[in-house]
Amino acid sequence: MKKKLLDVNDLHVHFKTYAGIVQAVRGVNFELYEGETLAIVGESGSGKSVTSNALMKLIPQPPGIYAGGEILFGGKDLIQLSEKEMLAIRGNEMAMIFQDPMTALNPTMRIGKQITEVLLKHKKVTSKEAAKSRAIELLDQVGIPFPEKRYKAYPHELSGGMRQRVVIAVALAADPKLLIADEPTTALDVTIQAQILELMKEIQKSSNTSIIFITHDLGVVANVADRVAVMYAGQIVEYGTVEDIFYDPKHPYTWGLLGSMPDLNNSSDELLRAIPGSPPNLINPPIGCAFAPRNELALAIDFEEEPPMFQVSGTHFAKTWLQHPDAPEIPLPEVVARRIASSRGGEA
Amino acid sequence: MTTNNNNFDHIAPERFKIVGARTSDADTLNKKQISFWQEVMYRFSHNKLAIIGLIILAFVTIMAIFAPMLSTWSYEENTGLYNTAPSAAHWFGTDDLARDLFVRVWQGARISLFIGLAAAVIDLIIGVLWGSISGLIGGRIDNIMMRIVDVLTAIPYILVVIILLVVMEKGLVPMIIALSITGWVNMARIVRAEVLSIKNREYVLAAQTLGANTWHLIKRHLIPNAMGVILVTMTLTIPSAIFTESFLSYIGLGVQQPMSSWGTMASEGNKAIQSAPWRLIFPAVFISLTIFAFNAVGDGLRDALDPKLRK
Amino acid sequence: MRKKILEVKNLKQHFGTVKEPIKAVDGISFEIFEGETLGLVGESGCGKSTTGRSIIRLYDITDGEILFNGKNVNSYSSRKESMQFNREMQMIFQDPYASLNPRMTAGEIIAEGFDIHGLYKSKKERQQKIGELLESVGLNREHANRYAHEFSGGQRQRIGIARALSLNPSFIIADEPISALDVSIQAQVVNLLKQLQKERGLTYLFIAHDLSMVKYISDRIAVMYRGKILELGLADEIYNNPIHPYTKSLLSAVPQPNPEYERKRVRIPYKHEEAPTNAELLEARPGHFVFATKEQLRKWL
Amino acid sequence: ACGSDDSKEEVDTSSEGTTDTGTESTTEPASEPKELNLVFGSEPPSIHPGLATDTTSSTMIQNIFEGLMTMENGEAKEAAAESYEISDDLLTYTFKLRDAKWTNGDPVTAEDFAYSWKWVLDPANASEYASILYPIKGAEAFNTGSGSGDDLGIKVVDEKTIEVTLEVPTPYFLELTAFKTMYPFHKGTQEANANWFAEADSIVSNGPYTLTEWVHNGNLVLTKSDSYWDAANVKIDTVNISIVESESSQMAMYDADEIDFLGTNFGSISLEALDRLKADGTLNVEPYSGIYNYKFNTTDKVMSNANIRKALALSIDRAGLIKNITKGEQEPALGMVPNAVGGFGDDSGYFKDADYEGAKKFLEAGLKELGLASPADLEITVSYNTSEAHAAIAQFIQQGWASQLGINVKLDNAEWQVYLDKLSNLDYQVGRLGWIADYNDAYTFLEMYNTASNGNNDTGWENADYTALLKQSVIEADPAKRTAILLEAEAIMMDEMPVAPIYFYTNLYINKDFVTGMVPDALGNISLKNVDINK
Amino acid sequence: MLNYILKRILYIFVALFVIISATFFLMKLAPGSPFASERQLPPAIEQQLNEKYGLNNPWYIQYKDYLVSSFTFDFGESMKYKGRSVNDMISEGFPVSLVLGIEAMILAIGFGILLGVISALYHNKFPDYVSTVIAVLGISVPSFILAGLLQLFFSLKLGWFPVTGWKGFIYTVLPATAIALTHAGFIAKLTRSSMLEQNNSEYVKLARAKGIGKWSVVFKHSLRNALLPVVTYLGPLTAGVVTGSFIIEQIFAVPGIGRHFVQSITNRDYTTIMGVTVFYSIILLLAVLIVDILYQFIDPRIKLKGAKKS
Ligand SMILES: Nc1ncnc2c1ncn2[C@@H]1O[C@H](COP(=O)(O)OP(=O)(O)OP(=O)(O)O)[C@@H](O)[C@H]1O
Ligand SMILES: Nc1ncnc2c1ncn2[C@@H]1O[C@H](COP(=O)(O)OP(=O)(O)OP(=O)(O)O)[C@@H](O)[C@H]1O
Ligand SMILES: [Mg+2]
Ligand SMILES: [Mg+2]
Repeated sequence: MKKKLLDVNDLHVHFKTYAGIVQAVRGVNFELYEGETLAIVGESGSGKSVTSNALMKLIPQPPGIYAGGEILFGGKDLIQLSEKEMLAIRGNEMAMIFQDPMTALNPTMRIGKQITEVLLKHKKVTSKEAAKSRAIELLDQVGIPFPEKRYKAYPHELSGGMRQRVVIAVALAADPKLLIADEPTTALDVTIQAQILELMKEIQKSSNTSIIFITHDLGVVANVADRVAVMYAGQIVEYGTVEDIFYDPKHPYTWGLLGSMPDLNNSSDELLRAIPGSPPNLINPPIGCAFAPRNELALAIDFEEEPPMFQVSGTHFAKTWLQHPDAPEIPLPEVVARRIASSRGGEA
Repeated sequence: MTTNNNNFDHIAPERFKIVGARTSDADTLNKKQISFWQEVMYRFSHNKLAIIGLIILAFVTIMAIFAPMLSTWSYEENTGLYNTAPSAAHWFGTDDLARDLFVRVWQGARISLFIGLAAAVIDLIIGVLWGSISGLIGGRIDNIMMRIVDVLTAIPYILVVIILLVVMEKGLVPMIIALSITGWVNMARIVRAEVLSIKNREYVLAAQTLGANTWHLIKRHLIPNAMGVILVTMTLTIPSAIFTESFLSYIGLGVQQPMSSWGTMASEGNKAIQSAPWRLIFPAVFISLTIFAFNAVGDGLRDALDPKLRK
Repeated sequence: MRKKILEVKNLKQHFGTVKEPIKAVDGISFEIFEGETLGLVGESGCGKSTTGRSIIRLYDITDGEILFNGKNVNSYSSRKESMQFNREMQMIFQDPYASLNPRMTAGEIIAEGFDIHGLYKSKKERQQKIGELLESVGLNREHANRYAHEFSGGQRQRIGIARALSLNPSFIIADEPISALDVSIQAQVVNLLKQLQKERGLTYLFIAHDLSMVKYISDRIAVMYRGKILELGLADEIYNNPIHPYTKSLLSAVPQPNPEYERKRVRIPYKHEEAPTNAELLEARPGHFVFATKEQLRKWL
Repeated sequence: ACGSDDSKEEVDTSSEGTTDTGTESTTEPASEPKELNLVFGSEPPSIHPGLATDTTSSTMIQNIFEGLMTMENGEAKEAAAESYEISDDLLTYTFKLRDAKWTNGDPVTAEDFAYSWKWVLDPANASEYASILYPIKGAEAFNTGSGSGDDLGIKVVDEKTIEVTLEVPTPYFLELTAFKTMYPFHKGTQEANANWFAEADSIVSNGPYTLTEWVHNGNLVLTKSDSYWDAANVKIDTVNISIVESESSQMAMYDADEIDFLGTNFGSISLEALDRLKADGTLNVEPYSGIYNYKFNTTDKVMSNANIRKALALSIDRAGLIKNITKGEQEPALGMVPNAVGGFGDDSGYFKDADYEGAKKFLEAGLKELGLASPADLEITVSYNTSEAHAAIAQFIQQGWASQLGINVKLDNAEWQVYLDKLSNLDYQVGRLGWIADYNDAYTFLEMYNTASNGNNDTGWENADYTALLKQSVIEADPAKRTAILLEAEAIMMDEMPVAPIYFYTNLYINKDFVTGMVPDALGNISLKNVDINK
Repeated sequence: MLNYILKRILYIFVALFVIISATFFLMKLAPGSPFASERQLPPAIEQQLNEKYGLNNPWYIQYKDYLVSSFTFDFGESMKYKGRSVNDMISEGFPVSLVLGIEAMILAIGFGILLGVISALYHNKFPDYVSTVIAVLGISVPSFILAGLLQLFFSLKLGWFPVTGWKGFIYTVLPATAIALTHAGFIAKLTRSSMLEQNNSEYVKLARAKGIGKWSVVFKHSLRNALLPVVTYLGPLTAGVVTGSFIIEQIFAVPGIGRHFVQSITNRDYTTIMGVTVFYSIILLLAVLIVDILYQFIDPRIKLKGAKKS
C-alpha cells in the first residue's frame, strides 16, 4: 500500500467581499498518495485554484478565511502552522506551478537566479556555485536546450513553453514531495502542452512525486491522472479513478463536461451539447444540489436538500441524488454514451 | 475519501421526480446586483481614511464659504492688536498688520482651494490629453511632444511669469495661465507611460477595428483606465500648485494683498516662526490637512477604481 | 463557383528593425469564400494573430495584398471607405478579460460601434438594438447595464461577439475566441458562432491552436508554422489525411478525453527544418495544398 | 551707497558711528590670534573701488583698501593721506601721502590715485559711480564724453603728493575722498589683469586687511595686513565672513554663537527678532542717513492735485507704522533730509504726523478740484516692489487711508526691475522708494528733484524756485548759508508734497559682549580696523 | 541602440535651440536692464555699459551672439558679478549643488521607497496610514518651511548640526533633508500605487510559493518592477535637484548654483541667465535620455528601437 501524503478533510475557504461572503470552497475532502496524480477538473470559478492555494496556505488574508477543515500534510495540519513554519514547507516540501507562464516569472530577474533562489532559500545547496550547477542541471532536466546559456536569459527571451519549463524547474528545485500544478498547460498550445505533460510524468516516475493537477481540459486529465476529482461550486461532486470518471461517470455535471467536448468523429453540423447557464453565485450557494439549476435531469429533491457523497464503488464516489437507491434510473445522455462506447472501442 | 452512505433515510418518491433545469435561475450571476459605480462607492466608503478625507474637504469648503461671511471682522481690517496669540476673540490670533487670522485663513482657503481645483483641471485637460495623445500616437509625434514638455520644463519659469506680469492685468486669470504653462508636465509624463501600456490592450484594438479615431480612444478607453495614476498624480499636483500660487502672488501675479492665500500666509508666517508661530501653524496645518484629505480621497478612489484589486 | 470574400496574396508582416526583422508573417496567400469558415491553426507565436490583425488593418502591412470584396484594403483613400470596411469586417478577441474595457457596461461596449459610426441616434432605438444584440448572443436585455467583471468568461466572450456583430459585418475574424475558456463554456461559444453563421450567412476566419475544436467548426483548415502556411485543405481532409509532417505532429499532440487512448497515444515530434527556398504551395490532392518542394511532397505522400 | 540691492530691505536699518570708539586700547600683543565672525547678506559682486555699486562690495573695499581720508565720528580723518591742504577759494585740495605699501610690496603713490580716478572717469570703463567724482574739474565732461582725460583737475605733484582742483566749491569733498569710488587701486595690477578683483589671490590692496580667501557665494576671510602702515593698531587678526542670504538663518547663527555681530551691512536683523531683542535690551540703534518715501506721480490725473497729495501725506500714521510694522526705532520723517545730516536735526515743522484733521481738509479741497463727490469715488493705487516689508508698510498705510480718509486704495506689487521701469516711465500713482546717502549731506536728498528730467526724480514734479535754490547751494561757500538755502528748498518741497516722507532709517545691530568698537556710522559703514574683541 | 541615441541627441540639439531662442526673446521682452538701480545711471555711462556687453546691437546680432556662445558653451562675463565668467560660476557652484542634490536624492529615494513599500505591504492597515500621513506631510510642507523648522530644532535647540555653511558632510545633512522630504513624499505615493499593482501579480505569488518571506519578495522581486513608473518621474526630478534649489541654498548658505537661476533673472544678468538655462537644459535633456536608456537596463523587456505604429 502506498503511503498517504496528503489528507484534506472538510476544507472550507471563504472570502469576505463587498457583496458578502464568498464561500469559494465548501467542504472539500480528498487524499493523495505518494507518486500518485490527482486531477481536479471543473469549470472556471468552481474553486480549483482556491483549493490549491489553500494547500499552500497562499490565500490572502484578508479577504480570505480558512473557515474550517484540516489539511494534513505528512501528518501535520498545515492550517495550524504559522507563517514562518510555512515558509520552510513552501517551495521545499510542496511546490506549485501556475497557469500563466507569461506572468509567473519575474520579468526583470534572470531565470537562473529565479531557480537558485529556491535552492539557496531551502539550503539544498551550500554555495552559489553549487546552486548554479544544480540550476543548470534542472534546466537541462526540464528539457531546455543549452541550459548554460539560458541560465542567464530573462523570461521574455524565452517562448511560452520554455517559460513554463522554467516554472517547473523552479518547482522541482527543492525536490518537493508534492507538486501542485494549477492549470500548467492551459495557456500553451497543444504541441507544447504535450511536451510539458510528458515532462511531468517523467519527473513523477523518477522522483516519486505526488501531483495535484488542476485543469478543465478533460483530454489532459485523461492523459495524466490516476485519480480525478470533479469540482463544482466549491465542492467535489465526483471522485474516482480516471477510468471511473471517463467510462462510468455518475454525476450529471460530469456528463455535461464530457458531452461538451467536440467529438472528432461526429459531423460538425450538429451543435455541441453545452451545459446551459453558468455556475451559481457562491455568496448564496443554492440550497440542495448546486448543479440542479443547470441540470436538465434535476430531481425535485435536488432543489431542496444537498445530496451526500454516495459511494459508487471502492474507488468511486458521487455527490448526486441519482445514486440514492430510491432515485429513478436515468440513462447516460446519448452523446456521452456514444463517446464512451467509441472510447472503449479503443479509437478516438 | 471520507463519506458515507449506507443507512439511507427513506425519501418520498415524489421528490425523485425529474423536474429539469431552472435556467432563469442559472442565468443570474449575482443575486445581489451591484453596478460598477455602486461597487466603487462601496469600496470607497469602506476606506476609513478616504472618508476622513472627504469629511475634511467638506469641512474646509464649508468654512471657506461661510466663515468669512459670518465673522465679525473682515480679512483686511485692523483690529488694533498686532501679532497676538490665539484667544477667545481671535481664535487663530492676529497677524503683523493686526488682522484677524481666523477670517484670513478662511478667506485664504477660498483662493487656495480654487487654485487646487484649477490645477487639477489644468492637469486633467492639458496633462492628461497631452500624455495620452503622445503615448497613443507614438513615433515621431510622441518624440516631439515629449521634447516640448522638456523644453517647457527648461525655460526659466520666472522669466515667463515676469512677462505675464508685464502684459496682463494681475489677478486670477494670469495666475491660471502661469499655472497652465508647466503645471501639467508631470501628469503628461506619467499618463504617457501608462497609456503606452494600455494602448496595446485588446479592448483598445477592438475599438480600433470598430473604426474609432484617436479622440474616441482617448476618451472612452485610455483616460478611464488610466484613472488610477491620474488620480495619484493629481493629488500630487495640487500641493505644488498651492505653493506655486504663493510664489506667483509674491511676485505680483496673483491675488493682491491684503487678500491672501494659505500659501502666502504660510510663507509670511514662516518668517515669524519664533515670535508668532500661530501665523505659520494655522495656514500650514490647513494646507497639510487639505492635501492629506485630497490624498486620502485620491487613494481611496484609486483603490476603489483599481480593477485588479477587485474580485 | 462561390464568391471570394477575402483574398490574401503573399502577405508579409515584419516587426523589429529592418536589419533584424521579426518575420511574424512571411508571405502567405489564401482565400476565403463567402459563408465558409476557414480555420487557422498553428503553435503559439507562429503568426496567426498577426495575420488576423493585418487583415483587419490594425497593422500597416510590410508587403503583399489583401483584397476584401475585390478591393485592396490598404488602398482606401477616404475615411468613409475605411469606416465602411470597419462595418464589413469585425474581430473577436482571444482574451475575454482583456478585450472588454473594465470601465464600460456591456451596453456601452456593444454600442461603441454605434457611436463611432453615428448609428441609432435615438435612445430608444439604440436600447432596442443593444437588446437585440444581447439576445442574439444568448444574454438578457437586462445585462446591458452590467460591467464586464460581473460576467463569467463565457458571457464576456458573448459580449465580445455581440460587439463584433453590432455593425452587421459580413466577415468576422475570431482570434482564438475559445482558448481562454473552459470546456463547457467553449461549447456554448462555438455553438453560438455556428448558429450565428447559419442565421446571418457570416464568413469566419477562425484562429485557434486546438485542432479538435477547429476541425469541428471549420470548413477548411490552414496550418501555419513560423509565419508560413504549410498545409491548407478541407477540414476532414487535413484531419484524416495530413501530409505535412508538422501537421501530423500537431494532430498527434491533441489529447483526447479517453484515458485508454491517451495511454497509448504516441506524439510524433516535429523536427524543425528550414523550408527549402524553392518550396511552394503545391496541390497535393484536389483542394489540398502543401507547402513543399516537389521532392518533399513525393516523399511525404 | 544707496544701491540697496534690489528687493532687499532698506526698511530695517543700520547704524552710524557717533558713539565713541574704543580705540584707545593700547597695544598689548595679543596672546592668541583674534578672530571675528561675521556674515554678509550676499556675495560682493565687485570688490573693485571703481566698479562697486552695492553696500556689500563697499564694505569689503573699505576694509581692504584705504582712501585718502576716512570717516570717523562723522568727521573726515586722514588715512592714506598724511595731511591735506585746502585753498582759500575751496577749489584746490592738496594731499600728502603716507609711506604705505600695497600688499604686493609696491609703495602707494600719488600716481595710483590719479590713475584710479582717471580710470573711473574714463567712459570706456563705464564705472557706474563715476558721478561721485563730478566735483573734480573736467570730470563730468570727460565722463560724459565731451571732455578729455587730460583736462582733469588731478595733478600728481610728486610721488607722494596729489593735487585736486574742483569745478565748484564742494563742502563735502573731503568726505567724498573717503567714499569707495575714490579709493585707489593698484595700477600695475589693473593693467595686467582686468579681472584682478574677482578672486582673492589676485587682489592687490592697501588697506588694513587682505582678502585671503574667497569662496564665491560661500565665505570670505580677511587677514590682518602686515604691510599696512598702521598695522599696530589693527587688533583683529582674522575676520571670517560667511555669505548667508536668509535673515532668519543669520539670526540663528547669531543665536548659535556662530557669528559675533549682526546688523547693518554685516547681514541684517530680521523683523521678527526685533521685539525679542528690544525686550532683552541687546538691540543697538543708530541713526542712518536714509529716507523711506512714497513718491507721487504728479503727471497722473489724480496725483497732480497737490491737495490730494498732502491729504495722503498727512494721514500716514508714521509713529504707528514704526511701532507696529517696521519696529526699528526709525524716526518719523516729517521732512526730506534725515536728522542724521548736520543742520537738519529739527526741520520737522512742515507738517504733523498722522494729522487726520488737516488731511481731511486737504482731501475735501482736492476732491472738489477733481470734481469728485465723495472720498469713496477716489481710487488710488499704491505700487511697491516685491518684498514682504514693503508689502506690510503698504498695507498699513492702505488701512490708514481707507479708514481715515475713506478712499479706495489698491495695492500693486511688481518685481524690482519691472517696478523701476514703472517708476521711471511714470506709470504709477503712488510708489515707494528709499534713498540712502552716499555722503552725509542734505544735497544728496534734495538734488534729485531739481528738474523733472533728473533720472532719480520719478515724480514728474519740478518747481523753478526749487531749481534755482539748489543751483545756488552748489556755489555757496559758507556752510551756514548753504544749509539755510537747502532748508528753504526743502520747505518748498514739503509745501507741494511731490513726495511723502515716511521715516528715516536707523542702523540696527546686535553684537556679542566681547566685541567693541563695532559701530556703524551714519552711512552704515563699519571700519573693522577699530574693532576689538576681549574674550 | 546607438542609432536611437544619436537620434535623441539630435532632438536634444533641436530642443536646446528652441529653449535658447525662447529664453532669449523672453529675456529681451522683460523690462529692466542689468544696470538698473534706484540710482539712475548717467545716460552716457549706461550707453557705455550697453556697448561693452553688446546690448546696443540689433536684436538679431545679439540673438546670434547668444546662439554662438550657447553652442560653444562660452557665455562670457556675468553682468552682475563683475569680472566673473559665467562658466566659472557654473563650474564652482555645480559641484556643490551636485553633491547636495545627490545626497538629497539618495535620501528621497531611500525614504520614499521605504514608505511606499510599507504602505503597499500593509495596504489599508495601520502602517499604511502612518506612512501615508508622513508622505503627505512631506508633500504638503514646503521645503522652505521645513528648512526653517529643521534649523530651529536641530541646530538651535539641539545643536546637532551647524546652522548654515558648507564645510563638510555635517553641513549637508539638514539641507539635504529639507530637499529630500518633499520628493520622498512624491516617491512614496508613486511607489505605493505601483507596488500595489505588482503585489497582485502572478510572479509575486510564485515567489511566495517558493517559500520566500514577504519582505524578501519585496526587495528581491516586486520592488524593481514597481520602480519602473517611478523612474519616469525621477529623470526630470533629478535634473532639477542636482542643479540646486534657490530657497535651500539661501537658507543654508550653500554656495551652489541654484541661486543663479533666480538671481540672474531678478538681476537681468543676461549672460548668466543664458548660461544657467543652457546648462540646466542640457542636464535635463540628458537626464530624460538617460532614464530612457536606463529603462532597458532595469527592464530587460524594453528594447530601444525606432518607434512603430502598433
Ligand atoms: N481573493 C478573492 N476574493 C474574493 N473571491 C475570491 C477570491 N479568490 C477567489 N475568489 C472566488 O472563489 C471562487 C473560486 O475561484 P477559483 O479561482 O478557485 O476558481 P477556479 O476553479 O480556479 O477557476 P479558473 O478555472 O477560472 O481558474 C470564485 O467564485 C472566485 O470569485
Ligand atoms: N507588435 C509586434 N512587435 C514585434 N513583434 C511582434 C509584434 N506582434 C507580434 N510579434 C511577433 O510576431 C510573432 C507572431 O506573433 P502572433 O501574435 O501573430 O502569434 P500567434 O500565432 O497569434 O500566437 P498565439 O497563439 O500565442 O496568439 C511572434 O514571434 C511575436 O513575438
Ligand atoms: Mg484557477
Ligand atoms: Mg495570437
